[in-house]
Amino acid sequence: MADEFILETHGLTKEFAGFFAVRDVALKVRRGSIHALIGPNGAGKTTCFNLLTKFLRPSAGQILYKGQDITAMAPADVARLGLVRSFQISAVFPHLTALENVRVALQRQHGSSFDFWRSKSVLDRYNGRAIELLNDVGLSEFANTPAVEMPYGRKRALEIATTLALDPEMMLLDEPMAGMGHEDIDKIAGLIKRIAAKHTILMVEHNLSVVANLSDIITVLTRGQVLAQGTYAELSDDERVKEAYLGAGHA
Amino acid sequence: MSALTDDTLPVTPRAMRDEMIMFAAMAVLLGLVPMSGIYPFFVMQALCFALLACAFNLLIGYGGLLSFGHAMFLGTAGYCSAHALKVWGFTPELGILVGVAGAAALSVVTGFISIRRQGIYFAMITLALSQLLYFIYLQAPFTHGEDGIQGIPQGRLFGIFDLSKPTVLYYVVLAGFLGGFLLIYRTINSPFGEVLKSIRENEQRAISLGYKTDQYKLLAFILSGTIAGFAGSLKVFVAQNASLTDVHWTMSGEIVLMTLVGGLGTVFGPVVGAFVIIAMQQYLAGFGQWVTVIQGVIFVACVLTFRRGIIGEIAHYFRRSL
Amino acid sequence: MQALYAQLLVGLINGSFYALLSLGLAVIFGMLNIINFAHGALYMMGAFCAYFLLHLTGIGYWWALIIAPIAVGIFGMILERTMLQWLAGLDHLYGLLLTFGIALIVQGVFQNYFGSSGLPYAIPDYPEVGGFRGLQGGMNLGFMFLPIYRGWVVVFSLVVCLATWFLIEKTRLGAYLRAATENPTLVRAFGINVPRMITLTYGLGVGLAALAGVLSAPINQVRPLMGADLIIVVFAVVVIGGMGSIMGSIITGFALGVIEGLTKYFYPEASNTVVFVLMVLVLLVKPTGLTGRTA
Amino acid sequence: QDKTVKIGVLTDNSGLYSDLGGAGSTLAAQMAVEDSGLAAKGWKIDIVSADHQNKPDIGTTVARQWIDVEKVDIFVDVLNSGVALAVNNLVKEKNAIMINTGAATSDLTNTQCSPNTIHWVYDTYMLANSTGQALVKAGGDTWYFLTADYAFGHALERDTSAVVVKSGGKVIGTVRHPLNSSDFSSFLLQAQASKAKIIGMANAGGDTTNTIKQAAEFGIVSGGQKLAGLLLFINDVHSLGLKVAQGLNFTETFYWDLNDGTRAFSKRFSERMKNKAMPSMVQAGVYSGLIHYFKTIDAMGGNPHDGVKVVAKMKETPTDDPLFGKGTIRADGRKLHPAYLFEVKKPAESKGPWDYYKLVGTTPGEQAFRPLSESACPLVKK
Amino acid sequence: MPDLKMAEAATKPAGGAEVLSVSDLQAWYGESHILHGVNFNVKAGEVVTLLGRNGAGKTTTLKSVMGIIGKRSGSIRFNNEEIIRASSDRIARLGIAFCPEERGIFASLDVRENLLLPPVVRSGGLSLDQIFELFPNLKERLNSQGTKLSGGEQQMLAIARILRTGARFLMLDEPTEGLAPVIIQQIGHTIARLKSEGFTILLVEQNFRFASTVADRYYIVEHGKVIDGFANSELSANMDKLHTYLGV
Ligand SMILES: Nc1ncnc2c1ncn2[C@@H]1O[C@H](COP(=O)(O)OP(=O)(O)OP(=O)(O)O)[C@@H](O)[C@H]1O
Ligand SMILES: Nc1ncnc2c1ncn2[C@@H]1O[C@H](COP(=O)(O)OP(=O)(O)OP(=O)(O)O)[C@@H](O)[C@H]1O
Ligand SMILES: [Mg+2]
Ligand SMILES: [Mg+2]
Repeated sequence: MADEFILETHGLTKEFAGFFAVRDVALKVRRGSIHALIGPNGAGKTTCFNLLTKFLRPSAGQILYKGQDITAMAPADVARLGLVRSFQISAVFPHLTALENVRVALQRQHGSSFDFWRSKSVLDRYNGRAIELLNDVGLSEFANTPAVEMPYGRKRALEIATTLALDPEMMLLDEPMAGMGHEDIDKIAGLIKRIAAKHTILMVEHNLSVVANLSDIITVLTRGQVLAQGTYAELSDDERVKEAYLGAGHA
Repeated sequence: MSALTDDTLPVTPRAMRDEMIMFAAMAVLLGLVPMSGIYPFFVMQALCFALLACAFNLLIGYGGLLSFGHAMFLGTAGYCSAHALKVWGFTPELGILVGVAGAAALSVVTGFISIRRQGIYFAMITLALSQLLYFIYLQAPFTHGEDGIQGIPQGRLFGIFDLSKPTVLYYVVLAGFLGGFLLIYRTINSPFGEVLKSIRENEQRAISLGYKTDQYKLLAFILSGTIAGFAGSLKVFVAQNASLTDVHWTMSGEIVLMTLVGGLGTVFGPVVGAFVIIAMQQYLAGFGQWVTVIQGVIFVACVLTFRRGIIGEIAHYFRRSL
Repeated sequence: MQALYAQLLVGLINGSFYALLSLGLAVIFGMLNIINFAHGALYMMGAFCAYFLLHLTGIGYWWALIIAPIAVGIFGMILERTMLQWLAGLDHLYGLLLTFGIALIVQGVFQNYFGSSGLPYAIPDYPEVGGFRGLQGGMNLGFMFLPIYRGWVVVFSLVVCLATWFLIEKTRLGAYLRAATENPTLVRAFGINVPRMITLTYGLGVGLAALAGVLSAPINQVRPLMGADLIIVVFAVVVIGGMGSIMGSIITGFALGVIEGLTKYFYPEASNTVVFVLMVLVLLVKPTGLTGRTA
Repeated sequence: QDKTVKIGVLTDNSGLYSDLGGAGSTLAAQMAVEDSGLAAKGWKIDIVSADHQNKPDIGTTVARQWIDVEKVDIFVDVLNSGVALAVNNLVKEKNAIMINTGAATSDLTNTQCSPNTIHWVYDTYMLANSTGQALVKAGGDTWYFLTADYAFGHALERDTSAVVVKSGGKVIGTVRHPLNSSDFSSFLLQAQASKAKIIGMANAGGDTTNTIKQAAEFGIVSGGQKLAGLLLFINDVHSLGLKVAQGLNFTETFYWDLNDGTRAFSKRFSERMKNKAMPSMVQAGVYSGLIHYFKTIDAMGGNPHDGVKVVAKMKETPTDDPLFGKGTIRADGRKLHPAYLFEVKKPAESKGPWDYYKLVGTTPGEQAFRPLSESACPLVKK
Repeated sequence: MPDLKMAEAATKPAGGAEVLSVSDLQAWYGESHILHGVNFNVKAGEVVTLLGRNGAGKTTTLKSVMGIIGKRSGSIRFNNEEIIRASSDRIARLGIAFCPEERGIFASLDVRENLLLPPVVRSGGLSLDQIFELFPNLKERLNSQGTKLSGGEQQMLAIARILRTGARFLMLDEPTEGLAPVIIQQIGHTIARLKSEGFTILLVEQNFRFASTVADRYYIVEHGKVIDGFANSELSANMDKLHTYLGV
């Protein structure tokens, strides 16, 4: 069981002052798959992410990651177990260069982060790997640009590079393509596909062509609850999904 | 806290070389003071405050945490050292050790209370803690209230250096300052410093990368408090007294002023700022009543016209980080 | 037991000063994002203003209650227009440092001209109504002798506090102000003259400080440093109440007065520290203060 | 012969005590130089002055620099006990002189006494002694203390209680308030409830003036209780106004309207002051102390740079000046002169600004200050 | 610039007076020069869309019109009034409303306060009921803190609040970002309806497919300049060019 599904939730519920943002969600993410979480706005997708990465505390339910109960863990610990997220609103370290952004993540993995008596030139040995990662997301030319000066789409790419630097077993991507131009979307989509060879990915995305192209399996959430689950082909015929998410005119 | 750091430039290898040259120049210049006819006690006092301001700067400039109560470390270490030297008759090195240990212990406790608070709350809670401590010291018998601990013996450091000789004392203080300064410099440019900067920039993101940010901030706070305490212990040998003024909140304000004048988040700014402010206090002392007004004007002018501080402005002009 | 009632009442009176002062601070912080370190100095200016009105022009207490806040408020607006304005969008720190500098200047100048020991200001003795000469004298409540003036202070500041709360929380003004704190550019792009609104609000906050100054002139010496130490306590009140929360500071102000009063009775040595201890405790439990909005 | 001396006026120019000393102390020093007539005898006398901001470390740094670089021979004023004790140590180490006219702590001539220091005007022991004794004698035999909760307040309270008890009175209670409280009503209510005849204020500065003001408001004095200030200056009365301050009792060693000598000096002084203020006892002390110093160095003929020697000489010579009259300096460095208990006039009794005091009693110098027999000063041979 | 001339020729008025005309607009962020002479116009009742790669300067153009870019030069005429020097509050009161790409929801205000924040500058805006009909989510979450809304709900709120003000000229910066397909369709309907009621709309979009359902005309922005423009009717003829410009 634990081998097949890297992440499972049982009865996951989050209530905000009487409002159920997530209600009784049972999610099973297969190891090595790209799992998409879609649903209308306010369905509870981001809240789910927040629950899984412990940025929010569930009101009820249980989360199992690699068979281990992580329901009561702290966010940093979850990240250390290899379950890492990106944010819906782009999150970079604005005044660090792209290279340094990635290096911060690499550094965490390799310890020595508390060493205040050593020169940071010890970090230079991560430069090679960092540049590799930047190349992967097409940011090599930005290596020495402070993140704040990069265009929006590039910041998203940088965020993915930083997440990848942790070499997580499982990545949660919250709308990785939002706000990106077409070229970037293609680039990132290709990237995600490549990553998926070695990692499990749970992804929220509204861009349907991306969802269609990438995802192995899709869970549709509405009003905090699971409405349906299946492949893109299965779901695009589902009347309920059409009504709740895809809209009437969807071909 | 991003607005604070808009002007800091990423440190490049060239910047590090510049800084090493600056440091060497500073060390040589300061080393020459006793031969120059400049009054050494003035420089000694300035050095103590410079180290204090550097310690403060470590927290605000690189950790994004504004402590408005840093005087508590200065004063606590001062009282501990003074008491150890005068009442227990400790040797200077042990006296310093007691002071630094006192400040370190205090920084662990206060850091634990304050570190989880953000931004302005952090400033306020440190201010409140230092004020709490001020009232405790005001009433505690061993501090002798507003009279302070007076006439502290200077003694011989390691049994060799006679600290009552101004020149010897000067070099000891200078060595202490340079040591502290290098430690801070190294901290800023260490793997730890990098993490600290990233936490300042985006704490949520740092957490999601698996950093327990509170621990990093706490370590920065303890380092800063301990080094500030070291400055306080050194100061005891210079001033030969320990008094309430060192724990009063106006002292915390002065620390901020020094750092601001020199340049927040610059390596050498706090040093320059401390010298400027201490010189002003000494030389304006003759201006009598206008001292506070002049200090106020400097605050205002600094914030309004050269927010980057002296060193910050220079660095910005040359597009270097100093 | 009777003594205890007296202490409670006296605490409430002090609380009204805390409430008024922290209210002004909360307005300025919550709406403009400035930690107004000059608040104590402006409070002092209010008291001095009352003194000047009386001794230079013969204008008495009742008019001073209106004129002084307006005059000091205008002074505040000039400060805002000429200095604070330029700090919009910068870190809190700069506002705090600038106003700290302003406080030093104002207090220094007053000290140069008026010395440090202060000036006298009497409790008003007019109008004569019934058996009362203005607000002078007192009445015996059985458990204590209550000076009329103290009673007046409580009632008046309560009214002012509630009126301010209403203005800010129950009218559109408050929403504009809060939004402008977060993103002034956008609010301006909605068609609201943000700079003018901010200036007026700072004037309001400062006016409240000055009002507290006038109120305190008859019971405290009018001294240049009268606000310097008070300000730290008031900061603590605002923090406990939750920075920027209007009602929070009002309630905390009054409550702190009472708690301090009780401490003065049971363990007077700690009456200066109790507020800070309280603040540490509150922040440990509730990081954003009692009623603060999340940061 | 070296006939140059430099005087350092180290005072609080900007803080809480700047009215007491401050610019007025510098003026008093200038007047002393002018009146000494030493310039005509070939002496060159300079005055430097500085603000110690009530901070001991600033005080010592300035003082050290004055001695090392500016060659200052003698320090005057040095208000604030903390600063005074710090400078006291330094002056001893460097063999300079301090004539302290501003600090209250009686330690300067007790445990911390020094062959280089003379304590001129007043100290806590004297204040407690004079005020306590006189008031008990006048029938104020039950006391309640309102004490500032720090070393200075405790010392005042302790000394005064001792005197009260010794004179046959009784202390029926004490309440300790924190330093720099702005509100005293709670404490006053407790004092009022105690029904003591005298409420002794063992505090200083703004604490005292606010206590007095609020006591008037709570009808304490009109209710029959008396307020006794243990450390009050004429500037405080001036700032309170007679309406509030009337009926207060306290001790000073100088008042401008004591006699022709004091009046003549004070008139000249106040004309030269920015705000036309009359001299405080601290400022008067600066003048008086320097006059005595000038007389001594003139008698020595020159080379006045050995502090211990000059001070020893000063102690040998009896003092006499128009402000404090005839007096002596004891071996422990204590200057002796009479202490006066004053009562503040009612508004109707006052003839104008600064006409504030009625003299109620005088204690001769020998009885007012701590007797040598009780002294812990090592300079006193027993 | 032969391209541009062609573009202008191609976009000669299809009717209606010019509401907005921008010529030689230059803009700077601090030291960096972002817009290098932008030229375009919008006529009454039109929906005009700016297309372009990330970082081309689309948002900067809108912000310049709104008067919230520190340094700008050139000419921006709104209803024949020069507004290049005007302050943004004045521009807003002339009847221009702006929905920023980062949404600008206020954390310290609840949803209701956010919605009611922009003052009504003119009558004729949507009523609250109409707004709730459009975005039912908002009605449910009225008392929630503004930034506690989901990303998409925030986008809805940002659009909704400017519809209330009665401004007749709307500038929407990537209004569909982060919205579910159902909602995007709704927004498309809304834009169509607003247009039919005489609103004029300047749109910035990445989602070309969406833009093509609502726009009358397009301009292509690249490196801080408008390099091309054509009407919706000419779309199919220009598909190749679009490919090279945008990589669609
Ligand atoms: N902290 C909170 N307090 C109150 N309500 C919240 C909170 N966080 C989220 N919500 C509510 O919970 C619901 C789900 O929000 P969530 O952010 O998970 O949606 P989403 O599925 O990610 O939507 P979108 O696609 O628009 O990003 C929303 O209606 C939102 O208003
Ligand atoms: N605050 C800023 N400071 C400096 N440069 C900026 C700033 N904001 C944007 N820029 C730069 O200005 C250029 C134009 O940005 P703008 O936001 O107008 O692009 P855009 O066309 O809207 O792109 P997107 O599709 O990503 O939203 C970019 O190169 C960007 O890096
Ligand atoms: Mg979401
Ligand atoms: Mg954009």
